[in-house]
Amino acid sequence: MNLLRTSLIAACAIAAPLAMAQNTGKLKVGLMLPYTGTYASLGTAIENGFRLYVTEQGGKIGGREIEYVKVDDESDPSKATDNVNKLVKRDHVDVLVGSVHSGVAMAMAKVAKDSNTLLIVPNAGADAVTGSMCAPNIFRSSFTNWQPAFAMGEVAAKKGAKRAVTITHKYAAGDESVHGFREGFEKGGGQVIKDLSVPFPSVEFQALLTEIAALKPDVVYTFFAGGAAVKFVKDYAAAGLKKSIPLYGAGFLTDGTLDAQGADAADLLTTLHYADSLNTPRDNAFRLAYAKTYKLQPDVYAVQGYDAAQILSIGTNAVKGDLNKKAEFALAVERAKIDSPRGPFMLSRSHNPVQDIYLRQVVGKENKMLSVASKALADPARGCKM
Amino acid sequence: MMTAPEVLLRADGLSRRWGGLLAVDRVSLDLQRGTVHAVIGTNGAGKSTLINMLSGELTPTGGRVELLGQDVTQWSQPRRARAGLGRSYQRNTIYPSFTVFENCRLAAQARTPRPWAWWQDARQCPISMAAAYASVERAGLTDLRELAAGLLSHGQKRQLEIAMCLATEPDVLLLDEPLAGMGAEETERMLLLLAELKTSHATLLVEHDMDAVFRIADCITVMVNGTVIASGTPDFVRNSPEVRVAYLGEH
Amino acid sequence: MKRTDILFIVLAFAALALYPLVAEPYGIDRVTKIMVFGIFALSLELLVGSTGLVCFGQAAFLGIGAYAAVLLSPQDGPASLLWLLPASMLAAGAYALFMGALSLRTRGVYFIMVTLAFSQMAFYVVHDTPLGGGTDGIYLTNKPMLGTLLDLDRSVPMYAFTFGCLLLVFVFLALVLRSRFGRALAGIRVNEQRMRATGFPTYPYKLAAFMISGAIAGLAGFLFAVKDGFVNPELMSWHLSGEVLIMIILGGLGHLRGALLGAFAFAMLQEFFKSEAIFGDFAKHWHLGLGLSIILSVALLPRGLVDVPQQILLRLLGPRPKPPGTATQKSPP
Amino acid sequence: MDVATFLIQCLNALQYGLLLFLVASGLTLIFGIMGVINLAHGSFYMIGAYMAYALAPIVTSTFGGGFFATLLLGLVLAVLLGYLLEWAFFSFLYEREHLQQVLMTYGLILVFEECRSLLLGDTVHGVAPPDMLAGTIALGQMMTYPVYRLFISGVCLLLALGMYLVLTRTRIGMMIRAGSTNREMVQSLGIDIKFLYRIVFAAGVAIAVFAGMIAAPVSSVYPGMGNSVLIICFVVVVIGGIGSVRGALLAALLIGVVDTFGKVLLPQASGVLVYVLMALILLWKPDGLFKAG
Repeated sequence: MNLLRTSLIAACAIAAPLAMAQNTGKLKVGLMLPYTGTYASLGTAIENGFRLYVTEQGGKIGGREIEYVKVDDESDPSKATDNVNKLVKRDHVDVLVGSVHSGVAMAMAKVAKDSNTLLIVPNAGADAVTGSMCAPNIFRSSFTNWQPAFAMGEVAAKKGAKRAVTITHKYAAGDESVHGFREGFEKGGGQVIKDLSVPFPSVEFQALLTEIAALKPDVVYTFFAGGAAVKFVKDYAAAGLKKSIPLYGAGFLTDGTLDAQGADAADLLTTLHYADSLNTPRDNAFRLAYAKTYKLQPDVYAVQGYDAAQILSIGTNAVKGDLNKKAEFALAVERAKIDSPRGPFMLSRSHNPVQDIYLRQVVGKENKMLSVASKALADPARGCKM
Repeated sequence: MMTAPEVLLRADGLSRRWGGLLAVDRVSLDLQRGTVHAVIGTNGAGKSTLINMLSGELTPTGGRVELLGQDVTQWSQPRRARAGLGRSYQRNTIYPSFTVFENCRLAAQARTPRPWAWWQDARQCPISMAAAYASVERAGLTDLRELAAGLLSHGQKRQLEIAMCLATEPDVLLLDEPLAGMGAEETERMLLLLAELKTSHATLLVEHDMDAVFRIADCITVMVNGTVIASGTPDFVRNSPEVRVAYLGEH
Repeated sequence: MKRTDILFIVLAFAALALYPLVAEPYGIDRVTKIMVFGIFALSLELLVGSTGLVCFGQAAFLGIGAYAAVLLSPQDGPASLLWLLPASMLAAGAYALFMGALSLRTRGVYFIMVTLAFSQMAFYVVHDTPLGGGTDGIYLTNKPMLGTLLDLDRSVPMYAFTFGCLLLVFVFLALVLRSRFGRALAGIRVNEQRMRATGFPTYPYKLAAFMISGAIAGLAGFLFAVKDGFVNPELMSWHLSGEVLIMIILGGLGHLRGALLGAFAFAMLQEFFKSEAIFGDFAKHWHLGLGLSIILSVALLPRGLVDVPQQILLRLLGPRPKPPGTATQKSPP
Repeated sequence: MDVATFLIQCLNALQYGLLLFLVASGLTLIFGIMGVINLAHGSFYMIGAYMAYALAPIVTSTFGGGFFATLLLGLVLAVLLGYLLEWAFFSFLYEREHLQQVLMTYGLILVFEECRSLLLGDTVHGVAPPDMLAGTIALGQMMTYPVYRLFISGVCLLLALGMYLVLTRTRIGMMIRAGSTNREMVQSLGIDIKFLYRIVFAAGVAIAVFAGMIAAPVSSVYPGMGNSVLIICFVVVVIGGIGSVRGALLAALLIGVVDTFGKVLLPQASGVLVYVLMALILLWKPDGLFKAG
């Protein structure tokens, strides 16, 4: 065995120059996204956005052609370490892109940190990814759960609301979002009188809606996504609460779900780092290109995928394709202004976007931008020692 | 009757109630070593309930059970079995996927369970192996020892039931219709076996085959609707007017 | 057990032992994880295949073993394997004892559902409370050490250690199943009523099986946590309890090698249908292939994958009359 | 909690319980009576919900529309589906070990879920309730109650009553129940047990699909919706006692109460309460509330 190991090491030593040569070969991008299950459509949107940017660059980034390797993460954190290892150890990807589910992203962050592989998170908002887990090789093109929630807290307080109730699924993302809202709301002089939660993945809200009616708060803040968001918005309207107590939410409440929610979502206010009618030349160009390529309207997930590719592009260009120069890569990304369809943004020291959070209102089938709720909002990045 | 017979199992005023129905009503009986005590009665007379209470599968709602002089009314079935109570079932309850020998060996193992000795091969257990060999031979199944029990004929399965019962080396045998569904030849063989076992055991026999019962039993108890209407020697029972009316008359 | 079966098992273990010599780092990692699931499947096989107790909450033991490994590890340095490993198994075994003591009062489908209930309770404790890091999971920062002998942070030692555990568990279970205890469990599976009539107090036997099974699942959980360095509530979810059940049914109930075969086959099938090299863009619909092959295996292999050699012989040679005695099932492995 | 709120919560509990019964009722047939541990039950429910979404436009364009026409078409398709599935995948499994059926239904879940993804995509959809049931009624000063939810409750009660009557009062119901306890006996009476099983399976699938279609306007339609109801369905059937319709109804209502008030009064433990309830009931009554018979 020892003999074999020595010969293996020797073989690696010989192969090392070959590996160097790879820096001018294809750039391998490992997409670890959900392609099955509840978040499948989000995974597809992110991939579409990513590919769109790469296509716009002529299929090359930093002078290197892009090769994709895909893994379905099934939104299952218990399989996440194996899945990400597949990309890192088997396929030897140069950069990891993923994922949607926070638990999966946490597992990815650990592997990325341990193996010193570049990781760009295109959605998962877990505060810890750019908080306690922050690292020079970990970037995020999306948001932290704290960001839109904090902005919404400020908005609610500014609108004169004094007493708020929050409601969310009982899981980390929901808790983080609710905390963000509380922070913003209480800073503006409001008070959260009760945090309600539904066990994940139950979507039976009726009991808590009755509770809300009994509490009679000035405003309700909520964090739901996907199927639960659709059901919550419909149930909220059907229970007659929409007329009397304004419902505010993190933007996912009404993103990608408006078709399903129909009239029940009309006029809802949400905050997010993207909106449907920004009407900037940059965004219009993006939307046109996206619609042309995929015969679909883009959403916030597509933008996040697109910007993940931009981050990769900026860094890779700066190191001229040599991704081993992690420090230079990070430095370039940290200094760059990323020209996102959502509006230009920069990355914070912890590598999370410092971005405008928009206040949006549902009009028809669109999340129309009303105003900038919070200008260049940066996540506090608690626990980040970088 | 001899003086001071050795009573191994005694039922004293046993009753069992199912809701409003009194399935067994204050039944008392003694089982002595060296005798066969038969319980007969129509279907639904409460024979099976009685045997289940004696073996401990059912707890009685009234009365008590004594095994070898001890009150065992509150004992579980396994505990009674270990104390020397063996039973066979009306329907075959063998382990069909095991060999005939393994059926008996597993039964014998109950005497020396030693479950903590996980590194020892069960087939290296001298006590259960010896008991199994003996019981297989006694039941006349030696030639079929390595056959899967499920492949035996019906009569052979009944024999295996008895063999498994014997493997635990009981003092008391509770046999629930051991002759059910057997041909004439098989019945004859079984009766020989029972006669042989009789001397060393106290046997309770629940049986429908009247000829066999009157041939082998030393004492017969007749049950109707959960109560004992007659109990005594075969001659006494045969001549009892109540039995003639209630049971044999209908037969 | 037939001689060919023993040969198969020996060859399989030999292949596993030699695998790291030829494998890529990823392959070593992957097979390590499959072996962990092999141990997990073996633990369930003791209950389902050998004792006839269909437990639908096995993931709880896995999760408790894994969480124990993480939560009991000191923050400031690596723990010693010598106490952390037994402690994790003990934690899982203790929960199994509790769960078994109550759920063994019920039978059949009710038993299945009560075990599910108890595993869901454990799931919600880690899912809904900050105890184990909540839904985002928790990291194992310092992997346990055995002096300087074993560095479980590296792939090959981890592989070797897992392989050793698997081998030990397999041998242990094989011995247990042929011991008096194991034969009594087999008797309970086939005919519990008869066992009681013969004088076996079946409840403590079943409870002991439950506890052993839980502790072994806890071992799998410990290995999982050490290998990944990350545990998450999903480890306790009913999906995983279901998947491991699927593994052992797929492999073939009543055989220890069936559990191993099932764990490997289940992983390989997923790997195969997820492979973009073979299916291209359709690989994202890998559930379809997996589902169809499971359905096919039910249709063609009534006794699971362990039956494959016999089925092949049957197809090649045509049906043969069985010589008397071949239907015997002397010892399950 | 004041009296009005308490009463509304009771209504919520009742309504949720009935909805649970609706979702679980198909399982009482396939699981409770045939003894098949049907993990694919959630998939049938999912298929129903997607039918409500996908068939509606087709029905509108060909027959001029209508919620109830869609429902009818869905039911017909469901019976066919159930009949075919039993013939193709289950008819040869009854003699086998029970767990083989588990494996089979697990395979079916994967196939159904993937076919759904291939045919209809992965996005969330809403389904509108029929116009005549789209209104709401006032409840207290602040809240309103959707008429459609009341309609569902009514449908559930009717379904429960119907199943109960069919199983206990009709000839086929008696045959089904006899077949569940003693196959040989039914066969010896000259009844084609295979055909009987096929009917029961088809009926079970049809009820699950029906439940999905009815519930779609309330629950909306999304990937993975089948899996999320699967376990709770088993809980309902098992608490009630396998094979018992009234048991399932009672169990569903009980869960409705525990879940509704649990969320309000014991929010920290709300996820686990249902399972605690099940464990307690089964430890108290190891055969469920109503033993089938």
